[in-house]
Amino acid sequence: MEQQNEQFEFDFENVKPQIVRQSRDEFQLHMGEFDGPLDLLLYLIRREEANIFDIPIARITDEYLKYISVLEKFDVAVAAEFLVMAATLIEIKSKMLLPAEPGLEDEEEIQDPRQELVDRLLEYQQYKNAAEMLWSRATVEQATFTRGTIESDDNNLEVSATIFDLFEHFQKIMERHKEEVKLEIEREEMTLAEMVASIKAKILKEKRLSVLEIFGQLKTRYELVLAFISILEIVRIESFRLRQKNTFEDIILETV
Amino acid sequence: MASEATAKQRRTTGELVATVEALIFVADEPLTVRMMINVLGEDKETIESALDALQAEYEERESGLQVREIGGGWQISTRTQYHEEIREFLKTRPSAKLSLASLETLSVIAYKQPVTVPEILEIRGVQSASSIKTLLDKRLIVSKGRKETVGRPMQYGTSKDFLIQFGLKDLSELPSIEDFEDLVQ
Amino acid sequence: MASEATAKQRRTTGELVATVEALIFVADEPLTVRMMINVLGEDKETIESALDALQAEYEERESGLQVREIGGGWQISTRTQYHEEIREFLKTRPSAKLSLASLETLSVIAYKQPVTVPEILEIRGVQSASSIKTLLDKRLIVSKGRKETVGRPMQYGTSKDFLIQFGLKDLSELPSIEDFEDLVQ
Repeated sequence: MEQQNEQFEFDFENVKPQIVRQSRDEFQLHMGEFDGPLDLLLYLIRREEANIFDIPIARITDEYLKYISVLEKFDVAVAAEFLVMAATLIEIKSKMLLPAEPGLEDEEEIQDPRQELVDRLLEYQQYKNAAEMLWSRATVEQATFTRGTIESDDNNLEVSATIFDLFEHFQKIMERHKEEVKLEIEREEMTLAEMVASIKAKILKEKRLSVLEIFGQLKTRYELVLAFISILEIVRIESFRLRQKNTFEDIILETV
Repeated sequence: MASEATAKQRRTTGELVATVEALIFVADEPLTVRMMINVLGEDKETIESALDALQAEYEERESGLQVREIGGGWQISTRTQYHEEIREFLKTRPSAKLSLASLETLSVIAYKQPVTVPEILEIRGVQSASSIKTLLDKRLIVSKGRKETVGRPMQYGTSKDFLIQFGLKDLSELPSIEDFEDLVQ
Repeated sequence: MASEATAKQRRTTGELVATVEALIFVADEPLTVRMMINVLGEDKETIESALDALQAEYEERESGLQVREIGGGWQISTRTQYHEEIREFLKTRPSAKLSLASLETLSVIAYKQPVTVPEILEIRGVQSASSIKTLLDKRLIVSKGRKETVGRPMQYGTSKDFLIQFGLKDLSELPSIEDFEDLVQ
């Protein structure tokens, strides 16, 4: 797997951890390709070239905690799973430091405190490898194609779709539609020059124009602002003037 | 161009015949020689002799399928002598899935009915003529008279078969946004 | 029954092979042996030997197509070696791949099914909710009812689409999980 190759080049000291929001309640930690604490442990064991059946627990625990501290350095809330694993590692480490209980030795073999962790790692490793197998199978499958549509495909009167398929699609269309409408408005936005030209064209035809009427025909705030500037511009450089008979009355734009 | 990309790796005659076969197989419509030339970067004569070889191969082994030229292109189809069994099978096969386009068109019609083709176009943002034809063929929609507006376009709505197939008592049973949210929970 | 209607006209072996080929071709999903038995009124052994003969025929003539068993049925599809030309023609790219997390979750579900979310968490060591949603959306997994245990958690298993997308005849074709026991190193 391509991604897995990258994992071996993972730069432990310099990588920036990322917390990715997966859903409302789920945040996922991505550091390189580590999807979880087991993944990280496997990486550390491999990197240390350690034997999984005889994990140098002190060294691996130190490395693991160093990793967690990198996360904290970046002020990232470390996912609970990683903290649980840290606690487990520390517990195993301390158990291994204790001398074996006398008396137990003869009766039964002492259980290696690492055993449970090793079992979990081995099991996880199996599924990880199985995932790789699925990936390569999917890659092969993506290179095969089935036939194109033929006439008989369409004359089956029965269809398999539920009412919720229908509803889901309708919603998607409506969302898509909303975006398109926004885009259209943007496309139709006028430039100042266009607005000036349009008002001038009107006034040359009609001789006098009600400013209220001009504003009344416009829809967006942007257009209103544009029209306002345009009118000022027209009065400034062309031979037009604005006239208002009484306060609060309509303003008329007319030729001089 | 595609031709240059793929032409450099020279094919044996057998490989070319096989590639032509695969292309005709995946195409939705009869595949033109022109298209094969473009994709494969081989010349017309080479393609045509590959087609002849392919067609002969299907004849010789008395396949249930045939390679034939139709409507200016090449197509693989079943041989007429097996049509009885095929019809028998088509009757019993599980229901066909609606294409995404048809499903979308149907959802617009269901929720916006009565609705005209230009209105569907506006909502979906794409032409829906072939979907409408499919839906009419499957009797999921019916025409609901003409709209009294410019051009008097035909209006469509869902049919009784639509209700039956989607398990609805009547149109008021179409789910609303609230129903959908409940389901997702 | 269909069987009686068509069984009376006895077919030669060649005709049966051809009929089976035509049926597989028109079916829009992998065609089950069960369905062929129903439509053709032949017995299981006869159908199966016809399928073997058909498959061998495609092998021998080095067709661009192959006849294969997938997802519990039989299908005709293109051979992988022609995928470049086909992609060029269909203008498709390989579709988006599943993330590593989703693939891991899928492999746990495939091997442990039916399996609950807490069980997946235990094996993977991380929450898998978003992967499960992705896999459900892609219809690679389906829910398999609730487990009769504390909290009655939902159980998941793989779907028929899973078999098809990963090119498996059935679940027994999955290599055994012990085969993946390679040691870290």
